[in-house]
Amino acid sequence: MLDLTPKEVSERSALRINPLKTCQPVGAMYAALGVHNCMPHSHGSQGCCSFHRMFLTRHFKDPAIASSSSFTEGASVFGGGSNLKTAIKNIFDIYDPDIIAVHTTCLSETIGDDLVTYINDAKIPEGKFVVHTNTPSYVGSHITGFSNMITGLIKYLSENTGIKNGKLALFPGFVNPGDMREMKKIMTLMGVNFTMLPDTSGVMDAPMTGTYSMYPKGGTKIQEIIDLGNCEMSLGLGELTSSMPAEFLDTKCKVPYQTLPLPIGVELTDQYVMALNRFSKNEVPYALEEERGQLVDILLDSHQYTQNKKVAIFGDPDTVLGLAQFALELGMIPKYLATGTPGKFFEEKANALFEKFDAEGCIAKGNMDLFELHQWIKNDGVDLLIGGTHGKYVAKAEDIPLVRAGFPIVDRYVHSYLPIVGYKGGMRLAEMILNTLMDRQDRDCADEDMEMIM
Amino acid sequence: MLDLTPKEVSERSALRINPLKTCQPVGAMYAALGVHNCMPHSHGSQGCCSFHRMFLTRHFKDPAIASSSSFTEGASVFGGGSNLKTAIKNIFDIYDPDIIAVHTTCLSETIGDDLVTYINDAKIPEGKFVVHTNTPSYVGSHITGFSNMITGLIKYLSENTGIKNGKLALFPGFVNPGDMREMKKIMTLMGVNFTMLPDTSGVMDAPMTGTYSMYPKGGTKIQEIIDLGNCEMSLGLGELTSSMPAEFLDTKCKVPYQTLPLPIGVELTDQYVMALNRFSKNEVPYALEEERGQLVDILLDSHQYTQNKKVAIFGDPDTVLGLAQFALELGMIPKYLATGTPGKFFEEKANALFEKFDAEGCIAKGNMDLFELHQWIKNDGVDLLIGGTHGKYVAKAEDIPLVRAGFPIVDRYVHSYLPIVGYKGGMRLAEMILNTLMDRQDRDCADEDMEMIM
Amino acid sequence: MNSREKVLDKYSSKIYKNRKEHVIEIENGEPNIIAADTRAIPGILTNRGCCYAGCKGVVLGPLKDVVQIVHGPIGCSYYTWGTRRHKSKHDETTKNFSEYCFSTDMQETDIVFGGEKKLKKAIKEAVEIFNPACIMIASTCPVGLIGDDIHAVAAEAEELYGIKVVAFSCEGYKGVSQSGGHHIANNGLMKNIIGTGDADHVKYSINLLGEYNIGGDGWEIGRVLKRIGYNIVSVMTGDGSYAEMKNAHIADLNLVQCHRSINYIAEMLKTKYGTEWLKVNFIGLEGIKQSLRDVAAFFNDPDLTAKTEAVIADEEDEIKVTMSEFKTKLEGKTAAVYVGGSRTHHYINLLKSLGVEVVLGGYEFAHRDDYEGRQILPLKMDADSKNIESITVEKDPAKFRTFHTPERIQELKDAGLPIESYEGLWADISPDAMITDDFNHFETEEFIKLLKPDIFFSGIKDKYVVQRSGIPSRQLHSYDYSGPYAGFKGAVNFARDVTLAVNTPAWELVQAPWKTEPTLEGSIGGME
Amino acid sequence: MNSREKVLDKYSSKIYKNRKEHVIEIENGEPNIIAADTRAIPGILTNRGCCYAGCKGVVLGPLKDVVQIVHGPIGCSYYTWGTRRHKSKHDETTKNFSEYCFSTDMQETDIVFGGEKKLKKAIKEAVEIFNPACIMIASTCPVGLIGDDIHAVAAEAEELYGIKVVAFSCEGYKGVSQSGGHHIANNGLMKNIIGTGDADHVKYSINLLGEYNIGGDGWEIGRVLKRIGYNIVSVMTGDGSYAEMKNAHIADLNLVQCHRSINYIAEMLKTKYGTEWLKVNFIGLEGIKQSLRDVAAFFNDPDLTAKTEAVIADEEDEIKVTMSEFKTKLEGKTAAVYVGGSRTHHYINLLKSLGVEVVLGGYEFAHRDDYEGRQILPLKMDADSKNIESITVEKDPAKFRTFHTPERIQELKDAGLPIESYEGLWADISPDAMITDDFNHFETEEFIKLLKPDIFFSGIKDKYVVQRSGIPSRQLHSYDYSGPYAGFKGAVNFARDVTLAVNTPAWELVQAPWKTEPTLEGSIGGME
Repeated sequence: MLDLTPKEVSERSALRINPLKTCQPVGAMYAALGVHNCMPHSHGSQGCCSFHRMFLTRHFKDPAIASSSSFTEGASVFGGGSNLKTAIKNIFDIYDPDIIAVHTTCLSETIGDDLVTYINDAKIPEGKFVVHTNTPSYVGSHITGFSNMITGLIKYLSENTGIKNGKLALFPGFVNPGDMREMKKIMTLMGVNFTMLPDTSGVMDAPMTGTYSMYPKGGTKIQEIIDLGNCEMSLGLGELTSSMPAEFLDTKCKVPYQTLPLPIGVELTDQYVMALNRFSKNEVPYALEEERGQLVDILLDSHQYTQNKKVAIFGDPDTVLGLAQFALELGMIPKYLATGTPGKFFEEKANALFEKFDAEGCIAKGNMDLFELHQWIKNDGVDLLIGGTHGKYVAKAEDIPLVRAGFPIVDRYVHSYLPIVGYKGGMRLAEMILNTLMDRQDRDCADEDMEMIM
Repeated sequence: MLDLTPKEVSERSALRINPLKTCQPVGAMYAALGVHNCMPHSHGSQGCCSFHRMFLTRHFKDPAIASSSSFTEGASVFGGGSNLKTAIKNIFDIYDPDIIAVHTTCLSETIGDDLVTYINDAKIPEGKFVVHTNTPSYVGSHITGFSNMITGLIKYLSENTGIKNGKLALFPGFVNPGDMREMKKIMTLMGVNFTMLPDTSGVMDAPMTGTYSMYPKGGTKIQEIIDLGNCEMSLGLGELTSSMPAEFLDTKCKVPYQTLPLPIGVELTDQYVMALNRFSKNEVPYALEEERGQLVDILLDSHQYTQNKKVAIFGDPDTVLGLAQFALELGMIPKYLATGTPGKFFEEKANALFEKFDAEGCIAKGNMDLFELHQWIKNDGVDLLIGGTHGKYVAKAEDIPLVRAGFPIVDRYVHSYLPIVGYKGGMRLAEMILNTLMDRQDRDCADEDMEMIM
Repeated sequence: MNSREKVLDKYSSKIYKNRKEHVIEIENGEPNIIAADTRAIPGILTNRGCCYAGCKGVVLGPLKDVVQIVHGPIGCSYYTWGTRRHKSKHDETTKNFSEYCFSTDMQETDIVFGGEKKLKKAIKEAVEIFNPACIMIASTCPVGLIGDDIHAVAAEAEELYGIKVVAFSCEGYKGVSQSGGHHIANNGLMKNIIGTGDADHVKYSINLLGEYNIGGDGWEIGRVLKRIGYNIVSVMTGDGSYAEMKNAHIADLNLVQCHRSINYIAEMLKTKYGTEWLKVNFIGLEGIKQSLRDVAAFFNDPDLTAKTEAVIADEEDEIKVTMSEFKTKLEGKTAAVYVGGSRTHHYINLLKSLGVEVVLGGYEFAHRDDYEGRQILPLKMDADSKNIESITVEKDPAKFRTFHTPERIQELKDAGLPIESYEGLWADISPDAMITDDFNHFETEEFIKLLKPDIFFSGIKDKYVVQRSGIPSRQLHSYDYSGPYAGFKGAVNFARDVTLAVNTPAWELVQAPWKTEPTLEGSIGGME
Repeated sequence: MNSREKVLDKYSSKIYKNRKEHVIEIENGEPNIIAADTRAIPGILTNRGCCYAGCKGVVLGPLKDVVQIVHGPIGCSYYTWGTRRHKSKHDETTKNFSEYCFSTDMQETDIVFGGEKKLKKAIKEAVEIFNPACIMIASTCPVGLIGDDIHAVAAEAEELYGIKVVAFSCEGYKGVSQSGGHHIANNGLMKNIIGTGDADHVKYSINLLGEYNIGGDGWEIGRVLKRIGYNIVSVMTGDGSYAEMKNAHIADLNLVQCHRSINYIAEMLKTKYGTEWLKVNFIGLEGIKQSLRDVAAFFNDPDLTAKTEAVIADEEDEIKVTMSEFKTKLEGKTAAVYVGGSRTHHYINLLKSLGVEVVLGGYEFAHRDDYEGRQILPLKMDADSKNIESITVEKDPAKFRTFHTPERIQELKDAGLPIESYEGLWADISPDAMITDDFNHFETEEFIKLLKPDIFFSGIKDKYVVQRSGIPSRQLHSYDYSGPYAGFKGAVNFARDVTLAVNTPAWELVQAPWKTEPTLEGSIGGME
């Protein structure tokens, strides 16, 4: 397994090997799927759209619906305006969404398609919407595309009518539907009136009912997106993912904003709860306090199985940072934090975390790939990997257990339904981490060291 | 590991090896802990009480509080009346519970202590209660003791005042606090007004708050137990565990009853929901319907990883039966079902299940031990074990993965907080089973057969 | 109104005009022309991928000893990393890069100022770290647009490092589907790899073309072929390698499994090196047996023929009982099959042998000959097909070698041997089946409602769509991570997997009881 | 009012009178008498177990090559299955039953009609399945009451099967705690096992008594002893065996680690076989070093003495830096220690060496001599202690052997060697410590509130009680499934575990921020 990876790390500036990111459009597509009755649309060659639908479907095990401008060579030379026009007509005719959310591709970006003009010129049925965002694949990553699409939706739709609606605008970050459900549960418990954008719960974790519906019950309603401009404030979870839409909503509609890390683990969930408390001025209900206390109890009771264990965490920047803080709360040493998404903010945040917890000998690197992470591990090993499916090769090669968390997880089931955020998500994560480490102890121990009680 | 276990199965009628049950009193103690402000009391030698507290604490990782009559040799000969009298006084003086729930032991049972008289003669402070149940260790198992204690509470406390209270009496069976929470969640969603007895949630999964309280917030209130006699009907979950209290409540207070299997998996949860629906006449809310559909979706999507996999399930009778049905819903073959609790009802129920699902070549046996189950496995193997901690030796000896579910789990954390019942519990169980089987596939496969997508 | 009209009728006139040529019902005795390999309609949810997917994803991807650098932004490389299940084995002499994903991860500056420099650097880094015998470069959309000359970079690198470096200009916008990418890959392999080796001819040697070893199919086929006594020179491209493919020209015969993706190479090998090709189908018992007998007939060696029959008898014997058990459970069911450009055809016989009839089918990126048979070739070129280079090769006098005389070939053809011949889907599809080319989401959903197949075979994008509507769905691109499905043993795997899918107990659980049982009071649940 | 009075004052007068003798503060120069080994008070949450737990659970349990059948209802056997962490290793010659749990699982009919028949059958089944060299029977409460004669059954079985069968009447109601069970086990082993072997004496041979190999302690101690050059004849009973214990009488010297549970055997070995015993403590660096030097002084061999010093220097050197690092993190903290009947004393020095002072301590089932020292022996018998048989042994003329002359022994004693001597807890406990015998839940909770120790060491029953109130808690019965804690390396493990427990980051998370930060409006959360 990965036998050709040398231990010696060599400087690379051009060759990306086993990336820890993918391209913007897939993130934009995922965000658009979190809008109710929305058709995500990929403006480019149809291959992009197919790859993204395939990829999302593999992670969520649920249909990912999206259309394409199906560029030909001609369109690539002369521009995709006509393709988009045809596409918009056909989509409304045949698939009847309330909104089409267009994202670009490296193809349409490279030729410089002017989406604003195309959409202005398109025939859009009464009461229907077409929005777009620019998602050149050669900038940022899928995380950037996710942020861009939310921003695009706000840009086209949100309006400040001057009458506040008393609501909180919540940007959940690039997380699973199960996480979004947990975020909503906490807002509801805190008595917060909110709009969450996007909301893929009820879309990408929709129930089996025996009948297929192209647009499931879930997703943020268009009217809610329009009304985002009247929110009291916005809260962006996942600072590296949600800052862009939160800032933009402020710029466009004068909605003040706050950003917080993803609420993974105790303290980061506390921050979320306290932000909601400040917003709603409602006291924290016992139900939440109890969950919190249960999670803390678990961490205390089980600490010896996690404490001082070295872990490598890889994946999307906000997820990695949240998981890293939780790992630190578990007493683990987050030896390597790696994301493929570019941006120095990740490393700054990570280093601040190391400092806060006095964690020595830990390294964080953005714009990195799994090949290099594997090389680091070959040089100085860890006890555990936390991240997505792609880490399984490293796990097998080095015989290190892998806890799957984050995106993408394309080789397991159920993960997208259940949270890793919130106190409840913390319990689930703690159980996964503990079971994994303790299973490994049981596997590796001599017969005489097998423990009945642990 | 277990190297001395021969493959050849020999007839045993006297020697129990590696039991799959323990004695009544520990079940009675667990039930009593599910009453608010209650001191469980063990009437016998103090060793029993210590063993039971130790054992419960190891499973729940939370304090299990109980007192003992601390028999001496003299008391064993002349009767424990004086010890109980002293104990009752001291307990109310020092630990100030609202109620003392006494269970007997093989010691006090063998000498024939008359608990009714002792309690009648005891000085019980105004507004306080002392109840008892007989739990001879040489009859039944911890499951029997659990049922007995609930029945004892009803016997002493419940009254039919002639005025119905509109409530459902729910007997949850011998399950974890996390399961009880899920059962309550479903009742609340179904708009059912209920009393659940016992209710160990908030007691044996209480949060860490920084201050210790001998009697945590949870537990069924005494007033509610008294009022059980005015319930419209009772529902006993776990037919082998909850029939006794349900029948007794009917006999004593004319509360009609129904019993159902533990709501593990889809259909058994459906039965629970439908029973609640018939009771409350409220429609099933979408929140439940959605969870159900999600679980079914997961089972369909992942079926190939579970279907036709052979599994041995061991533990408490109702838990094993519920897990067996869920395994069958997953397409698995529940080849061996084993419980240590005596009673032929278990085998009848299991065989009915095999018949219903056309499961051939499956065996269920009650009053059985792990030693024999291991021998069966040596003769004809399985792909998976589901049960408590004691199975880990067999798992290691035969290199078969073990999913921990049921009681006792003394070598892992978090399990008692999260459900295996209800649709949500089904998702959690499905995730555990799938991850375990798929981890094994990844572990065992050749490099060239390692799958990125599964 | 029949089903076809019911569905097409819902389209606007413009789309109706386009799609009516792609959606047909077979009529007995008619020529049954179908429109294929034409542009997908913008906005219509086609299942098609792009040129890059066909070139790098399908044909080149499985070549295990090649460092395949995708030149472009990161996504395209990422999506073809470990996702297609073309299995490959390590051995001591061959480096296996199949667990790796290589990309130049182009950034905005590369788009603005050109990416050749980065590509050169990437090649240098790959050589330094891995020292591969061969590097291939596959370009994605922006590369063609900004004008990076990847072929020049490849030539320079080949010179510089003394290894084989081949570039493929397979930008996603080229052609109308994956199919253009297959052609581009075929051309590149033919021009640069095949025939460059110097291995000696061995007896009964064959190449296996268009077999990508998905789920280990190629290994299972190879097992049977080797058992009979054939020597496999190269497989294109499942578990294939640059090392073997170099010598593909020395084989006695080429067997073509996936006609759509590899017939170009088959044809060019015939022209350049004189190697005949036979269309085979190793999926389904009838197909396998016929194919093995055809190959034996080609070689016409009594020992081989006897061994062929012995192996067939033995292999069939081994699976007979199991297959008939599965047939009992599947008999009478109907299926929809929508896969790629050849597979739909391959599975018809296997399904038939299990008592399952295909009532709805089609291809994603097939050409007319895949439906109608090669006898209609050559096809008229259109604007899109013209954009995909069609290379011509010349006879290589030094390496040209024929196994049979032209006369003998003609005799064999006359005797019915499918030499250089393929009859297409029409040969086996039921006359009652509905056929849609470039099948799309709308039509699939509608036809499923009307034709109610019991099982649906397609890919991941529609798997859950169809499953949501209550129909078991199996992927025939990836075999849902099972397999092999080819060969005798593969047939059993397939039968087992389909039986499991159809009989999953959870199907009985789809309807919540409160949806069907009357509840005592109140309305039926759900927030609709 | 001082802490002691504050706590005792809350009791009713009757309990006050009882408990005031068990709860004391050390006074300098006073005899410091404590009440111990008396009945627990019914209803008071004592941490004590029963006679069976002391006999089968503690002393017999670790004997790995013995099929230990618990005669009684199922529970008692179940609770001693795999729960005490007395580790044991397999080897080729010794069968290891430690992963097994054997019980007669008595049913109601057995209680009514007597259980001897079932016990006999169980022995037969055990012999047939496992063919063990030794079977031990331990009875639980009802057995004594219904009058099953397990000793007769044992004798009959011994005769019948030609193996050693020993019965222990250790019904739970006997005595006032585990302690009675230790004594019963000691008696049975002495009467039936020890001295029945015929091994030859070896040089520098010792028995290790009262070392149960929890978490591998015995192995770590053994490692160091063997390194110096001692030969270990038997360990009682950690990783012990019937096979070894038979020959325990041939050793030159007995080392007693846990005084409470095994001093009976030590004494009887001295009387019957002439073997002297030394109280040792292998927990904590000072204890280990003193103990090793004492043993060397006993043998008085220059080579052994030199080797002892060399080993001490080497082992100490290895852990020095690490220990001092941990000390930095623990220095100045205070601890409560409540364990068993000897361990509290054992850990005082180890804690002291880490800068941790014990401010609260006591025992579960100790006798007065464990607190005050053996010089107070013999103690007056009370009704309960009389119920535990105290056997007397006679000198065995054939096997009696002394290592030193009585004069030499006296010299060594005069030189301070703790031969047949134990000074008890008083020797090391801080004069500021609060001591409670038979510690109970109420007092523990109250004293913790008053004395606020930083760390709490006890067992599983109070671990989470104490932790809930915000104090890190480590089990010193099971080491929280870590270990070994004995010996040089064990000290490091202990220091590491305590440091981890105290510094677990989750301690910082106990208070929800809304409990401390002012929320903008509304009351503080929580439903209190």
